[in-house]
Amino acid sequence: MSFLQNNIYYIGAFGLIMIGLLTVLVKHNLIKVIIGLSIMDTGINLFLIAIGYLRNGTAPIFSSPEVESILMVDPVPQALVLTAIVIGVAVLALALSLAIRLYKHFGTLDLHKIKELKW
Amino acid sequence: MKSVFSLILLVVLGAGVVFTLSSIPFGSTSSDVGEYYIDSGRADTGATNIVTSVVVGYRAFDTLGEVTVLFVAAIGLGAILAAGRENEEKKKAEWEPASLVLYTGCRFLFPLILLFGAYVFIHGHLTPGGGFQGGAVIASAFLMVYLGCRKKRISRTWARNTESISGLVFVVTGLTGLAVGGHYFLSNFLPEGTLNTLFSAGIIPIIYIAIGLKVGSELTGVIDDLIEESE
Amino acid sequence: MVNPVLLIAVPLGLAFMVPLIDSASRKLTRFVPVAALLFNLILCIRLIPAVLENPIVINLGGFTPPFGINLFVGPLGLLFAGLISLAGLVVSIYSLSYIKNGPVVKYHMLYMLLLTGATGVVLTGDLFNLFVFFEILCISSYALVAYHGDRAGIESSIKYLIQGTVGSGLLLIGIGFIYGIFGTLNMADIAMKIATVEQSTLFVPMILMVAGLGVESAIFPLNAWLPDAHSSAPSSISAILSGIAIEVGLYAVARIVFTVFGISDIYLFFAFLGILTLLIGEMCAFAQSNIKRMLAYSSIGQIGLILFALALATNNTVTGGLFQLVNHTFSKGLLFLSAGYMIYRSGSMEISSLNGMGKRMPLTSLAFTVGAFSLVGLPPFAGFPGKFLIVSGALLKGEMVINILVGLVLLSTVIEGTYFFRVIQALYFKDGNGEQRKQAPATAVTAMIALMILIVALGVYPKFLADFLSSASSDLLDKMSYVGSVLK
Amino acid sequence: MIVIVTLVVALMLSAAVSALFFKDLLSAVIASCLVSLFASILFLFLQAPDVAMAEASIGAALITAVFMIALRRTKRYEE
Amino acid sequence: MSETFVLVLLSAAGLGVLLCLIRFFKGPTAPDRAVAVDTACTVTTALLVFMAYYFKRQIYLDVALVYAVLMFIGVVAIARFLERGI
Amino acid sequence: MLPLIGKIVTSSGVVFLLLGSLGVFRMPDVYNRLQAGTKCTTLGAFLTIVGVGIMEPAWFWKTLVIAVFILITNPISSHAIGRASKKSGVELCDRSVVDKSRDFEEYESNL
Repeated sequence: MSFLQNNIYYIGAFGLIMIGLLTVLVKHNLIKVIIGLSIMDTGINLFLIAIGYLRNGTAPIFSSPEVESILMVDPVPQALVLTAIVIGVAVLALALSLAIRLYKHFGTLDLHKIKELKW
Repeated sequence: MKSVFSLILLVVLGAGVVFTLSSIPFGSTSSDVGEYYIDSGRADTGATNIVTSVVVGYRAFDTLGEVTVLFVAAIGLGAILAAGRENEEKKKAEWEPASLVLYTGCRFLFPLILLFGAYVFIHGHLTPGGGFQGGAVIASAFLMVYLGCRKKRISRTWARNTESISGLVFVVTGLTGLAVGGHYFLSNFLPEGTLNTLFSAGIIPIIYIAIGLKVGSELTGVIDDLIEESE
Repeated sequence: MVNPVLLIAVPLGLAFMVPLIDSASRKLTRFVPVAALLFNLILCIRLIPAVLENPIVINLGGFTPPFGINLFVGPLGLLFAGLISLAGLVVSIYSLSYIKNGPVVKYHMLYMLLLTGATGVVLTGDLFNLFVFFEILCISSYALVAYHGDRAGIESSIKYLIQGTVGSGLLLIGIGFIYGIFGTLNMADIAMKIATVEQSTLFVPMILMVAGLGVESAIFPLNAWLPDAHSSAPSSISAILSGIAIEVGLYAVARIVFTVFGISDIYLFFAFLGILTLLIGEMCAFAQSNIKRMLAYSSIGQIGLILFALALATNNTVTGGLFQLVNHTFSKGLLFLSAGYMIYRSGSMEISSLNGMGKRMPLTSLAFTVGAFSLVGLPPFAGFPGKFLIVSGALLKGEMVINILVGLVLLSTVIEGTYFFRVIQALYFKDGNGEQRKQAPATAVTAMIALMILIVALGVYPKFLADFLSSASSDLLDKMSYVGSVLK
Repeated sequence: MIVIVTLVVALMLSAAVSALFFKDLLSAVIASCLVSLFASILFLFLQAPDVAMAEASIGAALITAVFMIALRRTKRYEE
Repeated sequence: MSETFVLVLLSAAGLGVLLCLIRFFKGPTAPDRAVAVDTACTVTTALLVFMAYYFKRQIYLDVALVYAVLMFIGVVAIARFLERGI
Repeated sequence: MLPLIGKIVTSSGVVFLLLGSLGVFRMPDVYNRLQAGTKCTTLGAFLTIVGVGIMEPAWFWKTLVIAVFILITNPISSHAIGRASKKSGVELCDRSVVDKSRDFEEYESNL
């Protein structure tokens, strides 16, 4: 139980990162690859937030007087993740627009069938 | 072959990660920087939401960069979808109109969601939420209009002008800080006001409103570009 | 004194303003990047004396580091910022006439934002801020590679995007580890605290960050995207990607490895990596028949050479490496720009189709020749002092391994000379069809002449730049003064 | 509490794995939407309401819609 | 007392989400999965309100509100895709 | 007094939520699942959320807003899914006795 208590968020975060990376490396459908990238992004965000967590802490918002005395979690990773989420959605939208163009040109989304350029 | 190779790569990466994570115990370390922000964030910036004071106060430059990232992605998406469009045959895609229930529901909910989005970013320095979340909610409201009644479209020039004006407000606020606020870019030159009231925290609400409008109009533009692609 | 933050803020503000300008006057938008980059260039020149005296540290928002973000404008950062504005200005003048079709306004905005992102990367003193500006650089280059919307462009842009996104994900994981270990994101603060933790824990974060940045800077195992992307982008963008983007990636790698981590045990590893990148790049370039792919592989090789020079970490070699970097920006830019018009005129990218170009487009061919000679390192041009400094500095170290590596560098120079000579032979000594002379447009000619003058001037008066570069190299290598000037 | 967190993490990971295996790309997209849904619950458990909000609004609704539009323009089934 | 009460209710809601998720994995058609996600989202909104109660922070209710609003839009997007509406 | 009422309301709401999820799990075809998943969970979510508002009176108005939102949006979204699954050609299960939509189509084609 204490193992879970210490590591469950890290397991979740790196599980997502690994699954995302595996999708990117193994699958050759472009939409699948983009889904993998978005899963990986989510995992990274979870990891960053888990780093900033303090046990028995509360959200760093002084909304009412009774929270003054409670421990608060680290606000920096939360600020970083807000930025990272928006960057993720930006990349994703660009990737999907490229996928649409790719399908128009090649009629397929299979990356193995697209061999206009030799590697 | 390739999958075996990638599995090996992932295992190596995982082992390294586990090794490094053992030196970062979960839930017990607290950083000096974070503690400083919690202790003096309210005094420095006047926002009760410390995350906001980090996002738009201490690390406002990151936020400027981030807004730019979204801007770049929106322009890039427009450029990619527009490139070579003129020399392609137009294909009229058929689509099913929405049912009456959905149409009425969307029309009813649209102003409510818009209002809620505005609430989220105006109260960014007091409650959770802020420019990005509010902007995303606003973009979702427009997305819902597209889902419910496709014929209704927002005017592109209007969206583009909102986008660029709100971006300019951000940069000009920063430059004003450079000019009057003790020679620091993005410094908080307005009075901080009383804590926990709507009109407090100096430039933070201004910047958050600008971010909210910018993110909202950019994401709306992205969705609009993508939907327009088939017509 | 002018504030260096204007280097980033003014182009950003102008970029945000472009839609408004566009609705007022459509013709004016093309000149916005020229104006912004001219402004940046003037600002950089004005900053030189102050920076040579003391590095300028700007605290953004008035919060002292490590609590706020700071910009660090040392000689190295200023060198890169000046290089970006100079090369960017030249290429933006070139693209006034080169880019005619497609969404032109969006091209100019993306182009300007790419250079702004690059400027941000070289000036910032905060790890996460570096990541954000890096993303601006990457995303705008993904979009610009696919600018023409042709099959090759879209495909290479997809490849680039997937690899780049995975790379920036790895970079972000590395930054997360660094924050978890040190509790700060300020580079100077991390550099100061680096001795307080065990070095073995730093290994994985460093590998992750270098791998993430290595995708953009095309270090050997991570450079599969580069030949495709650089060869299928518009030529002006290829010039910028080869001349600026990968150099900025290399700057970020160097800054993190030298200044932030500063673990000297692994420098030799980077030297090996550099030589490997160099050899693979040059050999692949030798095998190409497509001129833009050849130039792209040659960029990989040059990056390897610069990485090797930086990894030796003596004042001489780093100065030589930076000299070679400046030379590479100018000459590779010149090569791509001249190749762009030759391809435009002949309608094909094959080297054989350039036969007899020396008579049809004399000035463009001359520009190509100058760029090729300078890149190989022939004496009157800017490539010579850089390579000379690298080789002599490496030999001065007097270690057996490094001597062998230097031998490989010389071998690769020979390979490089061979394939460039093949193109020059095709340009001047083979007869082609169609003898009518038709020159490139005036703006393109202006850009190419400006670059040629710069290359020759640097080759004739290397001292002019070398002094500045040696202070830049001490900026890179002297960790303690970096920490001291940020955390006063 | 730890039981619930473990449950959510397990569901999130299984949703991610199923996104890897579905041949129907629509189902894969719904699975990735579920992943960010559970991630935003975890963000709330980790006391990050701002991030939970951003993940819910951007990760779940907008990204799903953008994926849907892209799927409409391309092909629904992976061959 | 209060703590165990909330925990029991949280576990019950968690069980509900688990049941929906099993339906999601079993399928068999895409609309089945959409239904499962829709139900799971409604249950999750209730769960988020509980969590606000558990942590005793009123501000967390905003998250539940955003969740309720945006899940609706996500599910409608999926439905419109199925009926070829976008 | 108020906390006790709140607890009772909340518990009954959670029971409805659980039953709704069970219905989604057990029912034979999409339309039945939709039925269970919408009706039960709408009531369940409404009761739970308002119940929390009763337990903490200061939160009442905000919880009411959330609950009303769910009350409005849930039927619309399930209607959309139902229509979509009909349009995308998902058949009713073989034990169903009435299909008003097919009857309507026949009626329209006979006109």
